[in-house]
Amino acid sequence: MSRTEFMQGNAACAEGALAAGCRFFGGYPITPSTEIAETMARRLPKAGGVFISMEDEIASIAAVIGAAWTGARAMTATSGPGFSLMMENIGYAAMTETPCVIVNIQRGGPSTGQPTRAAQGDMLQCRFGSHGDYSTIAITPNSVQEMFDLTVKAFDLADRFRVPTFLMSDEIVGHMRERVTIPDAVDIQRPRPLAEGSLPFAAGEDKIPGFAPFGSGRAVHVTGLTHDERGYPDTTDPEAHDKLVRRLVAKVESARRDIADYEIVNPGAETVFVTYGPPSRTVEQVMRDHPDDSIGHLRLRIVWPFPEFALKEFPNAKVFLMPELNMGQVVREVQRHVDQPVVSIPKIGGELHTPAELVRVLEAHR
Amino acid sequence: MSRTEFMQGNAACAEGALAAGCRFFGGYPITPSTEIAETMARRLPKAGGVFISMEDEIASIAAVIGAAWTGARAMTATSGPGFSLMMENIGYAAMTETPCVIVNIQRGGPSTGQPTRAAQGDMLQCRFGSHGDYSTIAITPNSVQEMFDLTVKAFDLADRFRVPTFLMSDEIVGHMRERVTIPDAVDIQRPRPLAEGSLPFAAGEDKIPGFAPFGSGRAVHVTGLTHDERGYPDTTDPEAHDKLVRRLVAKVESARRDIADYEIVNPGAETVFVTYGPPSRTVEQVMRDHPDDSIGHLRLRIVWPFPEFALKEFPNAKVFLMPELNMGQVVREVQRHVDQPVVSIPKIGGELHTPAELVRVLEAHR
Amino acid sequence: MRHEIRFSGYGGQGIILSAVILGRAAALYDNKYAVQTQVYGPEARGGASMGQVVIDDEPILYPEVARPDIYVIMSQQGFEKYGARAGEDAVMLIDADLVRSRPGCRCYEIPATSEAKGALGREIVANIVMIGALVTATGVVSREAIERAVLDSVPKGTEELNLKALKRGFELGERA
Amino acid sequence: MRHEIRFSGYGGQGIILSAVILGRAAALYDNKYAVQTQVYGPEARGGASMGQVVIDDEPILYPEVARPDIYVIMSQQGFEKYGARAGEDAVMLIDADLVRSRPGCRCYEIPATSEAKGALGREIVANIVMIGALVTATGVVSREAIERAVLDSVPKGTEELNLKALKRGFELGERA
Amino acid sequence: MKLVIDESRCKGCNLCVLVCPYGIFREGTELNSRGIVAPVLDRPERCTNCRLQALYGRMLCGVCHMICPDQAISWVEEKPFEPHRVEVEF
Amino acid sequence: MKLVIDESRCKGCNLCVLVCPYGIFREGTELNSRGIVAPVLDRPERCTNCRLQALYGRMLCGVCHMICPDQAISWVEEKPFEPHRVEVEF
Amino acid sequence: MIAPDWFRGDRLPHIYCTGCGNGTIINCTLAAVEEMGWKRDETVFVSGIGCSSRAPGYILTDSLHTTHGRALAFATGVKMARPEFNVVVFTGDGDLAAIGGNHFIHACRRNVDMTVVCMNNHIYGMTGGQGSPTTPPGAISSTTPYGASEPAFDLAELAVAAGANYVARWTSYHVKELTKAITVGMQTPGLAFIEARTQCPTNYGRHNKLRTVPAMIEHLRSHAILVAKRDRLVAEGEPIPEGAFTVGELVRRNQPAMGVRR
Amino acid sequence: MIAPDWFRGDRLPHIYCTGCGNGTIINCTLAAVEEMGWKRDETVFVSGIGCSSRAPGYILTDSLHTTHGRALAFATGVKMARPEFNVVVFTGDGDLAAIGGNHFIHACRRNVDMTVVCMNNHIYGMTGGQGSPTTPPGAISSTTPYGASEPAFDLAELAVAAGANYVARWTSYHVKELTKAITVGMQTPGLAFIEARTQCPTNYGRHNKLRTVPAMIEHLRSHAILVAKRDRLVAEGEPIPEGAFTVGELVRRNQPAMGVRR
Ligand SMILES: Cc1ncc(C[n+]2csc(CCOP(=O)(O)OP(=O)(O)O)c2C)c(N)n1
Ligand SMILES: Cc1ncc(C[n+]2csc(CCOP(=O)(O)OP(=O)(O)O)c2C)c(N)n1
Ligand code: SF4
Ligand code: SF4
Ligand code: SF4
Ligand code: SF4
Repeated sequence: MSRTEFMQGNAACAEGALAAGCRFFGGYPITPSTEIAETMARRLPKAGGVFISMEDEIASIAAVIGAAWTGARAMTATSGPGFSLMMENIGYAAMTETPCVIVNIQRGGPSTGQPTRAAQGDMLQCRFGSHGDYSTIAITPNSVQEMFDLTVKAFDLADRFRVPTFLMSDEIVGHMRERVTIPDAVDIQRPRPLAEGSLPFAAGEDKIPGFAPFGSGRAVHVTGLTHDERGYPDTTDPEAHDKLVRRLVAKVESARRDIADYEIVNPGAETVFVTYGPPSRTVEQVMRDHPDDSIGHLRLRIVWPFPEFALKEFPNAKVFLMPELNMGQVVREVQRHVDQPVVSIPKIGGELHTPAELVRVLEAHR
Repeated sequence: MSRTEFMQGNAACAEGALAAGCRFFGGYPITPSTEIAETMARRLPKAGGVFISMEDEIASIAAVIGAAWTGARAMTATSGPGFSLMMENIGYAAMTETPCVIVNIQRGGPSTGQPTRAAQGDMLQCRFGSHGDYSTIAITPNSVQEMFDLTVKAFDLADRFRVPTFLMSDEIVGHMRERVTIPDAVDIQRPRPLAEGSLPFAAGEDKIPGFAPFGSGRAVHVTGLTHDERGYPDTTDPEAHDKLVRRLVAKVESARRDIADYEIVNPGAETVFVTYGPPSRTVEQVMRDHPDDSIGHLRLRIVWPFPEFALKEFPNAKVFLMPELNMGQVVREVQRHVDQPVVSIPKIGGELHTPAELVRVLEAHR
Repeated sequence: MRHEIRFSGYGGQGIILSAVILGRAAALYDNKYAVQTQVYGPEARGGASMGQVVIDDEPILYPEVARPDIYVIMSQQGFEKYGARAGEDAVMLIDADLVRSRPGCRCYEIPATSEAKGALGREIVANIVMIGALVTATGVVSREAIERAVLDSVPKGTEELNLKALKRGFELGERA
Repeated sequence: MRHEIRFSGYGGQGIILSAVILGRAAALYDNKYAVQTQVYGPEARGGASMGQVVIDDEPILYPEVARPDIYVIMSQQGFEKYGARAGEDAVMLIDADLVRSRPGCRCYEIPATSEAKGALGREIVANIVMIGALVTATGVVSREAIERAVLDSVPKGTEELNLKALKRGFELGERA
Repeated sequence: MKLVIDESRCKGCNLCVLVCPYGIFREGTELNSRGIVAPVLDRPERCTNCRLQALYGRMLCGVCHMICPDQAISWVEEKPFEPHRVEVEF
Repeated sequence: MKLVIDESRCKGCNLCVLVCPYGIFREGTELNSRGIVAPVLDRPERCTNCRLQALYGRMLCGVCHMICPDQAISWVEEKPFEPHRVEVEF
Repeated sequence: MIAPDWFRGDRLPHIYCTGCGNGTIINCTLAAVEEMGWKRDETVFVSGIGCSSRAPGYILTDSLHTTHGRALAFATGVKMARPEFNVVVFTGDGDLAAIGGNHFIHACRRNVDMTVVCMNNHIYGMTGGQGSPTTPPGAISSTTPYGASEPAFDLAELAVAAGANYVARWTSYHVKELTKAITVGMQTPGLAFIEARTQCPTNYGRHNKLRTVPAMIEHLRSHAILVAKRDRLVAEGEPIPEGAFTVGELVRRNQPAMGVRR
Repeated sequence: MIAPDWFRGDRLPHIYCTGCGNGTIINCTLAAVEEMGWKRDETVFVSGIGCSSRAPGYILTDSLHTTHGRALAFATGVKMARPEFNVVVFTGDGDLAAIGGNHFIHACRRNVDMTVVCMNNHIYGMTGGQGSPTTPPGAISSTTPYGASEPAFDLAELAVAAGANYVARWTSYHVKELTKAITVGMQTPGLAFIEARTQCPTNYGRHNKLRTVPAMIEHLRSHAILVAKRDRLVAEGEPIPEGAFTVGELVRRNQPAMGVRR
């Protein structure tokens, strides 16, 4: 069974978290993400969970990581300025392989910028914003239904790969209301438990260690310092660092195909749009209004790790067009991977590209 | 006249700042950058400046920006974790066009990682680490002398372009001692003053507004919100945002050639190393030990804005080799701009690539 | 058929709620698709508040409102900011007592606030009167759908009052 | 000719200072090039401290020490951590009283600490004795250069003592 | 001196009505062109500042001016309300 | 019971020497294999915990154990120092 | 009368809601500035983010509207670099005591010679009314739908413990007392912290049975008791009235301070 | 005797310098834990970054060594998510009161039921001896080469003002009193803050005329005066001895607390 609601994207995100079994939310309000916290504040206590309003975003993600180590599914939600403040502890979560979900309802930046307008300006930040090398997962919903579905998925990926996982939404999707179907229950995949006799940071072939949350009797030491498989600091041995960090990166990057989630329309096309988040809807509109097999669309639901192989699914592509609500961010990744011309179609200020705008670009590029 | 010293890189950085007229340092200690603060603590009071030990890195950069708006040349220095914490206010400095210098003596990340070992793991963070779109300048010295010279240069660029400017050094260069020549005086270029009758955030052709520090009687309002040329918030008009942020990006990116600082060896080469920071010294060693015109070297002293045109100065290049002390960061930028194969030679753990390692790579790629 | 409906008025009139109710009616009870959006931020505070709904028989892809074809305007400031540039082929419902200006397009004057204050006795339901009028004047959703959506959305204990307001709106809209 | 010199001992012996003095001598007073580096971090605390210098007639490009050709070892732990794997063609100066082990390479035993404690009366100058011995035993920098570098680096008022220690080191190194 | 309410700033909070010790303001009833109901000057002649500022050469009372969150209340030089028209009714 | 100093942990700070009310420790003089000068047990027979812990069934005194920053001091079950050999000299 | 040339007239009316107390506190602060005779060119207003923090944008001096919570750190840079400037910080309870708490206690500790005026409305106003660290236990907000369960800070007490030289508390009702307190704070070398409790009708009052602006003002008036009275009650063993808070000067002292004009 | 199985034996000796007081404070804390009879599987040690913050790495329980200054925020997550855990935080003066000051006051305000032991050595030890917010005015450090000029925090007083239910201060010399205070803190619902002043011979003592470890311990011993004595001196109008600091229990109270075991 399921129920159907007319709901805001942010509320759907909160519902998705609750459905996924999230039982801890630590947050600090910021436009345009606040409704997620507000919904959690209302709903979590009744679901036997904990909502806590932390003193800032640094504390929010810290509390979330702490809660995650008790075995709880835990989440926070924020927007640009708060996301920037989380950068240090995001690196800590990556280094300590803490499964948790961080929602960023993107708004116009840099700085305080445009608090109430949409953007996709934090897409490279969520990939490279903390110091050092690491890899995580970033998901980009384009509808209220996906705010629900992909939040659920975010928790599963976070648990499975033991990485902080980002739901990179934006003011448009976060604030719009649409119909959403909420199932009575969703399947949940928790992290693989740490096997008897295994070390807490030793990994097998999949490069992902088993998880022994606090209270399991395994006396796990968790540190953001470079550590060995026991979890003990080893900060001067180049090999220890190399081994650890390469594994952390590889566990995500080598699972790219497994993690990938995208849609392909017209694989034979010569002109190919590449999108994620709400600009995908404008492209879909254009393609509905102007049906044409020579126009293709690769729509990413997961941007990081970047599924470069998906670009190869358009063997006839002559040009890639990439509308983004920023000055051209993920387009940089596309440019690395294809030999064809890649056209960035940046738009900032808070509004989606209109269908007419994209039609004009289309005409200019074929 | 000038004096010659045998000095640590970090000390040379501090000396460079003092020579450039830096009169405000706000910082928080962190290995391996601390000697910069310690030198400033000893030297600034005698130079009539202010050293202040702030409560954390967020406060450090905040105080630096505050001081910069009084017209002082101001600087802070940190390493990865502290740099991550500065991300929000770095965006603020970019948005408010505050001239200031931020030194990052890079160490092994992610997270607390390897506090005492070198890395170049924050090169993408310094480009993309704050939310939203912006552009700044990042300088990468490879010797103690350059720690002095390029710190001076950092202040000039910061003032000229009114951007936060990064000196992206690392534990190797920061902690090594070498001979350094310190001139008695260096030329200083302060920001162009705000012309009578001009608005404080209106720019001419060069896209850089004149500067009216506090106390100039111009009643300047400085805000990180999207603002108009008067500096007043205008947060909902898409055009206001588009105009402002495009200018902020363009004032740096369109001056790429002007800002660029690189060295080219053997432009006719087929195999071309691209480096910045200390790996350039290993490449130079290899080239000295194995003189060969078919091996070229592009050594960047300024990585951001990225001088993609410099790659074109190797018309015969068949392959680009890029050793970095990270998992492959700036190499992504190179890959965007050339059609030839680009080989990333990542090394993490704290040690430089040895000449022998690079020779092996060289042999494998030609 | 894609409809783009824009509501505007001042804070406290329930402008956003009106938009949500309309979207809800379409999406949950009329088997249509709907996307509701609104204006946020300090600018939306003292001044005019604004909410919009796109309604379509097909899934709504491009979700933004480009050119509303239906307006519901409940304050002079709302008119100036969000109604004055209405296209000629649009339809506008206006709370006659609160808006002095009139648009270039077809315009229905609905005395919603005075009806609410007067016959219904509670100014707060003026927006429901407007919604009722909107439904009968434009047929953008069905009466049944809007009734259910109103009932979903109003505080317990006020159902009857709101239904009465809605019905009064239906009448005003029919007559318009 | 490139020389790579490694110093090790325990904290408080002035190991790092020794490396700095040597580098300074080469770079400022011998018209050579020098790069000095050291080990940092908590691990360097209780245990063995270590500093290194590369000296060359040409500008030093690759700055790291790959395979030291000269070692100055002043503690057993220092030997174990940083001296035990010395190449056969290296030279090692050892403070005979503090290091029990002996390397596979050529080795000079310098009684620096007992000299410092005894004849010189201040244990603290043992490192300067070692530097003196190093200079005469290996000729890696000139006597004049090291003298000036020592004078630059020691606290006011201790110049004479340090020079005495250095000279004593010269003698011990010559004899070695 | 004459007290004026700048209707382009007043938002109609009625704090001036609340705090004026002389009761010179009354809540308004009419929507102005900005859609706001500004208070009206009911008995302006009682305003001590209007009357006596010129005499004392400094601001008197002025609590409405201080509390007005919208910087809408000020005094302009003008023909003063005639002192003899004041009826003091404490 | 017998007090032992674990020489693989002791760093030679001599805090035990400082705080022991019975003066059982003395500063050492010899460098051990770790390059550390550990204190020596000068008059171990005075240690009240050694003597009386078994009797009272709980830890007595123990300040050296508590203050030892390096967790180097502990007691092992062993032939106790014979009580009759103790000379109490307060 | 506050000279109109202290305002950026072209920015008025400001964005504050009808009846918001922030505008009143700006008035009191500017009246104090006039009292001090400070020059416009030597006076800098600094703030973070929040409704309250928009204040400098309406004042015609150099003004620094910074990031959320960081005003005091920015202001420290301004003041330490140019001690001859008069630095006034406007902040809110969220900006100062939630995200900005660390800068708050450190600025008080350093006792940097500046004036900090906190518009404490017990809520995050700008983001639409979530509970803040000063939301009274039991109060309803959008993140405390069942009543706030966390204890609240007494900001003035915290400033005293952290080391500020001058600490006082008043409300937006007490316009004269508040003006006076700010003036005395400005005269005292070192950090002056003035907590001004104020009404947020939009986001606090509505949900907490204070439906009108006058009701909120009345609440402030009636729950304020003078420090001296509180002390007397305590000394006499009398109970402090439910929900009362002290107003008046909490501390005025002359401990070492930083950034005092040379 | 502290049972050896509380230690990760394979990690000893720890990284602390010879004579560093941190090891002593670990002993006292574990003695208190044993006194409480807490189980290893239900006890979590949390810390930030610093020498002091390395402590959990030597204790054989689940342990969370986090980022600099954030220990209390992480610990809040642990404790709120699982109130049945016993949560103990080790921190330093830099970790707690410099970068971590905000989490400090907020944890005290929330009065989260956990035990916070601060090893206050008045310096940033790990990074080599820079001045911290508790460095006494006049003291020499690598960033205060001319003597510290900033006023210092009294951490315990700050904890009281911020709302902690239990606050005490002792030193690494007072091993029995410290153990007892930590135990009472653990027994008190709400946040227990225990400041343990301690010696950093490497980075503090050397530069401040306390050249030996015994000299530092002696300094701690001789400058500590009991709270009761201080109060008596104050009451009698007698001067407090120069450089003295109070030791003992500063507050024990029963205000509303969060995260108390259900
Ligand atoms: C880093 C960051 N986090 C969150 C926000 C969102 N935010 C803006 S203002 C505010 C709270 C303001 O509360 P307060 O300081 O009490 O001011 P008020 O609006 O009530 O006057 C918040 C949480 C932000 N702008 N930046
Ligand atoms: C964000 C960040 N800033 C700075 C540092 C560097 N750092 C590590 S420990 C430390 C200070 C530790 O002082 P304290 O907490 O007093 O502990 P101690 O070492 O004295 O025990 C600093 C500044 C860091 N690790 N992370
Ligand atoms: S106080 Fe000011 S804003 Fe309020 S009603 Fe009076 S004049 Fe208008
Ligand atoms: S207290 Fe411990 S570490 Fe110090 S000397 Fe005694 S046994 Fe050794
Ligand atoms: S939301 Fe509250 S604090 Fe903000 S302007 Fe409105 S009344 Fe004032
Ligand atoms: S540096 Fe200081 S605090 Fe750190 S281990 Fe050494 S003595 Fe202890």
